[in-house]
Amino acid sequence: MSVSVLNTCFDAVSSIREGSTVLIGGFGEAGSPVELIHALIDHGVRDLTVVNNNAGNGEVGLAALIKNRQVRKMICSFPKSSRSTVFEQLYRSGSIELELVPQGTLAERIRAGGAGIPAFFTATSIGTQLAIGKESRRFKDSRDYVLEFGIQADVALIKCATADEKGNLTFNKTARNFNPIMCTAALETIVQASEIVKAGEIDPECVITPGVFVNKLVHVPSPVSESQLIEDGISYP
Amino acid sequence: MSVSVLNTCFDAVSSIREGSTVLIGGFGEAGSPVELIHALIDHGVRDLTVVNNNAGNGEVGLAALIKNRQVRKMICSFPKSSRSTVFEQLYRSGSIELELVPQGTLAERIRAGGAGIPAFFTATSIGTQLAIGKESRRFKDSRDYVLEFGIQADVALIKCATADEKGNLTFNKTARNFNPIMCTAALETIVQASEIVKAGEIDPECVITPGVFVNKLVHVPSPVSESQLIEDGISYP
Amino acid sequence: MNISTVSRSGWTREQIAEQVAGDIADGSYVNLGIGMPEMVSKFVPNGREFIYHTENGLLGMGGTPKAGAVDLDLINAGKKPVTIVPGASFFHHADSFAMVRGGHIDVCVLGAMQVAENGDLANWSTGEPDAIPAVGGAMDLVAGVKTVYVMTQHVTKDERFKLVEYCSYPLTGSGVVDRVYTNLAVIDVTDRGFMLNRLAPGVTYEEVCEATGAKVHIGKTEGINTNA
Amino acid sequence: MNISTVSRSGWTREQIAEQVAGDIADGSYVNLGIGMPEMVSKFVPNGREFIYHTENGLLGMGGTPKAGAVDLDLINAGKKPVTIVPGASFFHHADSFAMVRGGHIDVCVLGAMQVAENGDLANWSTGEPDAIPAVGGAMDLVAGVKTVYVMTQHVTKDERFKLVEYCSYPLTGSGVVDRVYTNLAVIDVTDRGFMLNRLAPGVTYEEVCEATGAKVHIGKTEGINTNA
Repeated sequence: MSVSVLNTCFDAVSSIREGSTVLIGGFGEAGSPVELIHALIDHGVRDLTVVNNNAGNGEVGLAALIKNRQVRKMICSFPKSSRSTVFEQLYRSGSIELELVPQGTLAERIRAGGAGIPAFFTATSIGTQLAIGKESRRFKDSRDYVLEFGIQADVALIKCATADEKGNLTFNKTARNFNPIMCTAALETIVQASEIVKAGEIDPECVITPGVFVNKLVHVPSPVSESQLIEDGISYP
Repeated sequence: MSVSVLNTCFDAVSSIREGSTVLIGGFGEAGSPVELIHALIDHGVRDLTVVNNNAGNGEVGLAALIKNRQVRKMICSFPKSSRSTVFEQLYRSGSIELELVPQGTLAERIRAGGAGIPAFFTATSIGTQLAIGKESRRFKDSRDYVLEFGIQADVALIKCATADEKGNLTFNKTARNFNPIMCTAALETIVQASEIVKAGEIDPECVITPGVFVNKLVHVPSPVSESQLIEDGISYP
Repeated sequence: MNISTVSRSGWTREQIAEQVAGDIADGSYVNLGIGMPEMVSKFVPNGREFIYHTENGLLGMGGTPKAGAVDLDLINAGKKPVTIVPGASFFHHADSFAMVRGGHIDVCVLGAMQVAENGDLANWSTGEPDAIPAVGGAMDLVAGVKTVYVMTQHVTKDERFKLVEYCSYPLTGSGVVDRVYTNLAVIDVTDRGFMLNRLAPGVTYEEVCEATGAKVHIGKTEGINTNA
Repeated sequence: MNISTVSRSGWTREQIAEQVAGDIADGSYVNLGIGMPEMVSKFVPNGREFIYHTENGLLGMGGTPKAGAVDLDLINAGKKPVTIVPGASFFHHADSFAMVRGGHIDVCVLGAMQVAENGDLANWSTGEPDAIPAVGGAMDLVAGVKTVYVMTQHVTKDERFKLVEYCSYPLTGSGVVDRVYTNLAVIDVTDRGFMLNRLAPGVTYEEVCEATGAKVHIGKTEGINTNA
């Protein structure tokens, strides 16, 4: 169904329910939908499973969501940060679960979830702790591969550079990262766009995320920078 | 290794060996690398396995390659054409093999081959003739899925609109089709480009195929149209 | 009416297309099969907009180009020239079928050789030994698209059943069809089997039963003869 | 020289980086791990060009931006600001790791905690019970990149072996390392185990053996003491 444009981030995230699995775009702060995450903190819903490459910085954005005890479980590849101890403390006290996934496997699992692929084989992690308990198989190239499962989520929170009224998206440089694949793998994809333009203003050859993957758009014209908030000593809320 | 720019299509395809598996881009005539295929006919190498969505039109391009008896086996989704009987006649006489693959499974198998995924599960073809003899499994959504294998080829023949000196490619409209994924799934990717520009002249946000997937480039400034050749009554060679 | 007149009764092809279009919600992402299903785009109700997907890498497909404006690089899955609408996007084949397989396309409309009462669809091969097998994207569409509509004449030209208990032709998908639109009626595929949804003007339930190779149930809609 | 002086012997970190860079062919697609491997880009031999891949979606990565030209949306896998070179391209994470997993990146250079003589690599976790596990893209890189180089001091700061018979730390990958560059030597990982490729100036084969927790073979290059 076609995209709807909402007035506020709070309106956009208010449909998110307790216990949801939430994909959150970004790699570190690049491409992180900080305003949507803060709206999710205002919304207050708990018991979330969050998928992100990392586990947040400082006490803003994803780290603030974790600090606010809304996250039951993180699925990520690198939950350490030089700028945050929020996840670390909760993890050490057994207050948050962690599913550690190699970064490329995480990306492919999300892509598979969006593409209707329930499972696939990959050589990544074979022979390591992260393959323990997983099905593996030797293929005709005589290499061993482990079976990994697609990730499908209830919601995706996405930050993009430009959206058009049809939900087509473009991203800025390496802020693209996990955002386009996460758009595909959620039942509801919520996007904060720095700019919203009319249909047809994005070159059809240069659309990164076609509108079919987007459900809600919010215009956030001057998104905050996580590192600037941290430097300013801000914690959310 | 970085891309090399060759003077002629013949030079570009001359490394292709007997018995190779060759991915040929295009969907019908859109995006079909006709000049490279004709060079492959001039080259004359036989016993090829060719992967393409179709099996050629008229007696030019892929149909001419088949007519020239260079193709032992076609892997495709739709080998029928209103404008060609070349494949049909050879198939009926048992002179060419066919592996019929649903179009989306074909695309995903090529993408998997390029992405280091040896095999994946898909619901497509479950319950049909095309799933007979294939491993299947029920996943937690209670649906059945069939195991399909990645396709890796020796060579890909690709047509693009614009290439830069680093091998970055863009395509024209629906002539994109199978070309970008085929670039990823071959040991050697050979590209005919209507235009070759300097590095940096393609917007890095709009590159469709990054140069890492391209080995050889040939400038073919005014590529022929298959349908025009057919209308003109031309058959190759 | 007996079965020999069935193929000339009820809705015209255009009217069938109109029935289909009327059942598709505003803003839907729609994939129209080659042939008769393409007519659906001519009957989009006022105030609604469908966004058309074509498997060969385009979302936001428009109509046929004017003479002289044909671009051989801008075609649909039937390899016919098309145009784009504002907000269109191009993508490669794997991304295109990720949309299909991943359940992102709302509705597809396909033709059929046979539809069985359990939703099995046969529309790609007669299974004859000398036929050239060619499946295209049909198996991907029926496996992946959320709602699968079939649009067909109720019986074959030589007056054989197309709506049957079991398909005799090779399947395109198993249990995949949601609703069948024919010249005689609109028929839902339910857990109970075929269920009459509505009748074409001048066609009776009994006539539909006679022209159908399986039982046609009437459920909550019993007695409804929506010759609207 | 005994093991306590080994960590101060031979090549400097920069000189190790120079050895690595000298072994990478012109035109290679290269992924440099965070930390010491990043220095490799400072020592590209004249006349050669490497094209740098960073896992977070960029091919054609350039150096550090000038002060004032930092773009927080243009970073590398270590989340540090970078630039692009002409011919760069951006792509999403799944496409980026398709490049890695699919064997399209020629060389990656990684740090190590331990390398075993069978090519096992441990570089992501000490396995201590209270450690926060964090793997990033290391397992994908060693599984997918054609040639895996390790760059490391020959022994740990507290003078324990890093080149060993078996890794005691959790593995990043099994049998994945092709060559190890240390301050003392360049050592190939072969079917026979560690094989001396070349020695740092002033370092002897015996000293390398003493500082290595597994046998270091000398093959065809026996007697070679390439203190060049």
